Amino acid sequence: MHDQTKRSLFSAMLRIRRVEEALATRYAEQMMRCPMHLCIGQEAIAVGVCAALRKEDKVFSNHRAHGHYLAKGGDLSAMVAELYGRVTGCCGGRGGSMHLVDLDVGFMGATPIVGGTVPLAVGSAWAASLKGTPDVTVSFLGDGCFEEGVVHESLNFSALHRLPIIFVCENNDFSVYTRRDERQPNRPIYRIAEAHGMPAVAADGNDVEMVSSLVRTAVENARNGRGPQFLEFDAYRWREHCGPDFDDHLKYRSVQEIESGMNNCPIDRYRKVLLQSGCLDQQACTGIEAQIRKEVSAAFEFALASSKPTIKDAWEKVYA
Amino acid sequence: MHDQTKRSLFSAMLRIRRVEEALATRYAEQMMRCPMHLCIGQEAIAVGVCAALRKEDKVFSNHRAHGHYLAKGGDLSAMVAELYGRVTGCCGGRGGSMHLVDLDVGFMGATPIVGGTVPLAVGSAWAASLKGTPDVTVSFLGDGCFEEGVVHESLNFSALHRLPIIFVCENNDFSVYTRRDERQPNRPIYRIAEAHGMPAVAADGNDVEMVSSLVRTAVENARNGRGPQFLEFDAYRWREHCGPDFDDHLKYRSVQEIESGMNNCPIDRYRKVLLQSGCLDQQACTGIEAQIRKEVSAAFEFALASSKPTIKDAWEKVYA
Amino acid sequence: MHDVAERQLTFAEAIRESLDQAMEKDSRVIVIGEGVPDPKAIFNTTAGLCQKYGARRVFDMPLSENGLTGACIGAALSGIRPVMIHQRIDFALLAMDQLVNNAAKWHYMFNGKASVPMVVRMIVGRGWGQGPQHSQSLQAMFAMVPGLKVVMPTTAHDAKGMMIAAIEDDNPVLFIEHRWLHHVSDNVPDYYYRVPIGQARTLHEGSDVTVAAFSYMAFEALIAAKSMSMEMGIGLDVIDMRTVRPLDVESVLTSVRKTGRLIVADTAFRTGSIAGELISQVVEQAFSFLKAPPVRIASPDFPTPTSPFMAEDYYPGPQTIADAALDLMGKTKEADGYRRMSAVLVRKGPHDAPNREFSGPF
Amino acid sequence: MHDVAERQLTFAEAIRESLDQAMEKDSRVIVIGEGVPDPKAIFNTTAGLCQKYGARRVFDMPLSENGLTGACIGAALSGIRPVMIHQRIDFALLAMDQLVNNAAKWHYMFNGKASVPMVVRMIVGRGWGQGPQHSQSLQAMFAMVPGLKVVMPTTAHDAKGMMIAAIEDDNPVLFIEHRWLHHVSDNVPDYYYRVPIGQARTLHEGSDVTVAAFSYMAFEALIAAKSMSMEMGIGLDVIDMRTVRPLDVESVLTSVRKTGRLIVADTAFRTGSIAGELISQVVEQAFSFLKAPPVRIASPDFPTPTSPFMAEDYYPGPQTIADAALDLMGKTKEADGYRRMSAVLVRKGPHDAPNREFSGPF
Ligand SMILES: Cc1ncc(C[n+]2csc(CCOP(=O)(O)OP(=O)(O)O)c2C)c(N)n1
Ligand SMILES: Cc1ncc(C[n+]2csc(CCOP(=O)(O)OP(=O)(O)O)c2C)c(N)n1
Ligand SMILES: [Mg+2]
Ligand SMILES: [Mg+2]
Repeated sequence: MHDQTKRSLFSAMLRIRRVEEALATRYAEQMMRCPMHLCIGQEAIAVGVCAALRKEDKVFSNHRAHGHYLAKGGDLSAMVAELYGRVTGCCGGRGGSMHLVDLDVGFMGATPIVGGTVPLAVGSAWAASLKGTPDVTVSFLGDGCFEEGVVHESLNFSALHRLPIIFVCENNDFSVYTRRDERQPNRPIYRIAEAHGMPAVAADGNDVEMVSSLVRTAVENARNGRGPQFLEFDAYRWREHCGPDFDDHLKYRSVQEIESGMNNCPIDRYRKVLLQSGCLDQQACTGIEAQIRKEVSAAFEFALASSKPTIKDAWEKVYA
Repeated sequence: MHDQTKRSLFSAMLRIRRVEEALATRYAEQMMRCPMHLCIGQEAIAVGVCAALRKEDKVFSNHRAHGHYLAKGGDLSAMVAELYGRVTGCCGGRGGSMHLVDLDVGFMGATPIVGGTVPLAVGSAWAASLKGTPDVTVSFLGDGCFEEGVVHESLNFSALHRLPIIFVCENNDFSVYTRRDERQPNRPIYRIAEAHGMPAVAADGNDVEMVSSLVRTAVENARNGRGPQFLEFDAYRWREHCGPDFDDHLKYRSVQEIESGMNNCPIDRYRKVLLQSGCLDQQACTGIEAQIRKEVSAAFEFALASSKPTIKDAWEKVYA
Repeated sequence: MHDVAERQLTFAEAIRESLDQAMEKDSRVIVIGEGVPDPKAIFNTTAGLCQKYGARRVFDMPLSENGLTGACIGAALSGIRPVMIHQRIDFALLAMDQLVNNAAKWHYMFNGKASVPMVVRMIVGRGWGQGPQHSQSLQAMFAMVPGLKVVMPTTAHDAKGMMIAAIEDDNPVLFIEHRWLHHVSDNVPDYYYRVPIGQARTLHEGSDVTVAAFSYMAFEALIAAKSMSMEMGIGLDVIDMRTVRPLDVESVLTSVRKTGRLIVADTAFRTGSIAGELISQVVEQAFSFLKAPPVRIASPDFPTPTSPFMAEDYYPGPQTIADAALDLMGKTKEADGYRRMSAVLVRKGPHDAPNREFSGPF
Repeated sequence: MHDVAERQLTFAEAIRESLDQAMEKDSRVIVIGEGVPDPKAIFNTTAGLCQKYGARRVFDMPLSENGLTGACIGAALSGIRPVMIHQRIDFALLAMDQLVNNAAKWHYMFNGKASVPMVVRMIVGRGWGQGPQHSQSLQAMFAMVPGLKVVMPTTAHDAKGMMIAAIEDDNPVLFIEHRWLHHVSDNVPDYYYRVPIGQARTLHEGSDVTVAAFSYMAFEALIAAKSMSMEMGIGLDVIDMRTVRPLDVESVLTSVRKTGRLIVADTAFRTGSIAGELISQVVEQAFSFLKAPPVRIASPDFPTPTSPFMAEDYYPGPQTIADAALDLMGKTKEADGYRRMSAVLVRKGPHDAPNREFSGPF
């Protein structure tokens, strides 16, 4: 991997982190009046996956969408404006954090019904195959999705027609406050995909290079007619399920667990690697931080300066 | 296995066959005015499974229910009367062929939405586990069910809570006129169950003794707290998907295929085995046939002599 | 009555032709559903399509109603125009999530950036013991969802034209077909034409009572109207609603302003039916024109029993409509011509198979 | 107003207590839902139950809405009495098949041999950007299904009593809770009591206009009624419908025969709402008593937008109801006391969070 590629993997992760930290901080002002699910701690997956994609490739996401959206190249200002409910938001304010879209970069949409976009991603891959375009589609899905029947239906159909889709499972072991072992029997998730007839791999989702290289292979397979590919990545959600805060006080997971999750920070880990290998130095780091800081405050300024929609706007576009 | 047991396996299969043949013959009179899915050719599964159950054990079934109902001990006259839409029918005429029930023998119900009763069977097993009764529940499901999400949800939940349920898949390779390879990728069905975390076996569904002994083991496991068990049995549907006739003329399957399916007749096979081993002789066979013939005509007489419900009856029992 | 064309097709044939012509015209159109390419070809409405357009555009489908609805939505978002088919509308209950949460809302949620041009054909079963799970008329359940369009054509002519309009529409359109209309024929032009979604159509003119009817009930209302007019000189204004969402209330209002009397006839369970919605809208807007309270004709509020002996009096028919019209006019069964009319209306064939006495054209 | 009891509980606390007492009384009752035993305990309505009754009776649940609904039906058929919970009613769309095809029909299909005694709690979201997929009011979709019962209590008193009645009922009862009622308190007796399903209740008496309202809209109607009475001397007869199926039309008819004017206020999208059904039934039965066409108050026919700036005028409130009542009486905004009333009705807090000004008791 080129040094430049490594640096962009790193800064893409850092950018997502900083954006979300800024969102978390400013959420308390109560001007972003919508539910928000942060992906802090899980950035390596979003970034590793999207780095292996072309702009024309498609991505479908879920309630925890910020990272996917940004990694795929989604417009930061339009995202922040969306959280502030402004007309310049990527959905004109109609969606909020749980509904992001940027068709220009192949980010097809995110919605919060668990598993809800998975069959849509399959449909997108199906369309590519019908139209004969070379695009692949990525479906980001949480560990919770494997309890939803529609996800199995999606796996079955994509395997049946050997569609160019890559399922990326972000396994953070939780659905809200419920651990996986209270929702699923003791068996690996990727085996489900395997049983549906597609190649499946499980790996550490905190290692951005590993994520990216696995996805690169999967994309190549999918793009070359070898059908759907499945990747399961471990991850750890640092903050509360929904909202900006940490949630140690709820005690549904131990402080040790949270600490060990945070100690496995994909960004710190990668920074260390890059510093050690000389691919990055302290100054470059500072430069990246500064650049991100500038971009983030510009996005907030843009959002706050944007005009507010009214109920009149809300009457529009019920039908195409 | 005792000779007596073998003989009853044989006559149970033959009884189902003769009942359905009689239904098929008389269906043309247009007095049984409801859709009807015959299981002719698939009798060994119904009989082998139910022979391994106690009366208190529960069974849930689907649109192709006659065999399951009769094998579990369901009242033949009430079934025939149900097909004739009479008040003495097991549903008082409200259901017809696709809705059978006989609670006295643990036949909990059959309905025609594909996969629809599978989670109910799981709920029945769950209830047994909550109440601490030793009953197991059997869910009969076709190969088509593995495309329905709800079935995966059911497998997941039963494995999670290690419920006393046995899933029996009758794989006849068809959903209506569509072969399995047009609906599912090329992978074995039982592997799906395995991936959901339960022991799973596939076997020949035309060998009634094999079916019964596999189910016996599965029942023992389920009854003893070892969680859900999965069995997949090959089968061949001889007649049309819905209706009394053969359907060679539709040409969705070759005459050779149909012939080889019918050559594998579970009843003929078993008769031969039992005759050879001396467990059965020609005279006993004739006796069994005669006995069944008597029972069948009595059932039709009962049905036809039963009174007809009216719209007044239909207004009743919307609510408990 | 409409375009002059001597050619007669059944409703089922008209559907087939509309799919054929739409696929011919627009290579983005695909057809998918359980049994689409099988020997029975969805009551023959998809016959020959797979042979003509190939297995890449005409699909069978796994038994995955929700997942495949989602896949069709995803394909529609990506430039494909899927026509999805459920042999029984009851199966579509499995797909409510995708239809309501995604198909209906995607265009709106994403501020019009994308749209979901898909058609879902759903067939309402009836007769021969279809029973509780295979004969529900669920139109109101879909019609209450903003973002969906729901059509229920009655004539073969409209079936073709509305199917084409539905396929060309950039929104999700649920196309509900009553099974008992499939064999009824009508003049159907052989060219490619549209019948607009959202417009009702008068099937029979009269100035005494307005009968706004949906799908098969419009067929029954027409039979009632003809006999009433012939035998009793009573004029029913029969409006075939054709679309369930958006409702063409305007056409009903116009008629009610003329007749002052309204019957709404629906194929669904009475309570919560779209008939109630229509009555409510008419009353809200034309209260002062009504000479009597509107009347709703629908199926009783219990599941459809299988037994033919129970199903016999389950469905309202032309006689029910005629009796309600008489009532509204304050006339009794002693009225002149009533017996003659009833003698005409009496069903001759079995009650649980489609009426072959009148099989078109409209 | 009802049982004398000085104790005040919020709606959420009342639900919790009802579950607690029902579980105590009947060991067949179990509670299951996503998050039931988690630290947030379904907005605290299940807090402590798992500790008290154990993990065999108080369950978390996989994200399998349809499958688990089926499992609950199966358990209910086998002598268990499950209470299933969806944190958003929108998720129940995934379970339509099991609810409509099985739960609603099992007792009927099998001739009364078995029944499905289960309760499904479904919470309607509102405010703070819940948005299009998390704030639908889907009661009409369920209420149109014969075999289901659907309740929507408004007061904490009724929440407890109707939950107990629902759990004791041998039929599937859908128990719909508006999130914005959870914090509202009322006199709630500490003993085990039932409030019958299918009976409306008058929250405020008046003889000028009948307001039949559902759930949170009954709360809004009560606020309107108090101010109208106080400031304008106009009397609204506010009927809290409490049950959506079966509808207590009789109570509305009685009131309409007195007032001659009807407003129906619903929390749902306007078209296809249960408000239309109720208006239609009232008109069919009390046409001659009506002095003016009935009026429907509901949400507009588009998905709920997330942005607070768009959501601000999305929901009708007390002012909408008051204005409609004035209209019906032929009065204008110039009428005496109108300004004073409007000043009282104006929202002080943010529009997208529950109104804390009036938080009970009723
Ligand atoms: C169908 C449905 N059921 C329940 C919910 C509530 N819910 C929102 S996010 C979430 C957790 C999903 O877990 P997972 O898929 O693992 O994603 P994660 O939040 O861990 O990223 C749940 C249960 C929902 N949005 N949709
Ligand atoms: C949800 C649903 N989709 C479709 C149908 C139509 N249908 C009835 S039986 C059947 C075939 C099911 O195949 P399988 O489960 O293999 O059972 P088999 O008929 O082979 O015994 C289908 C598709 C249905 N009843 N329910
Ligand atoms: Mg998770
Ligand atoms: Mg099969």
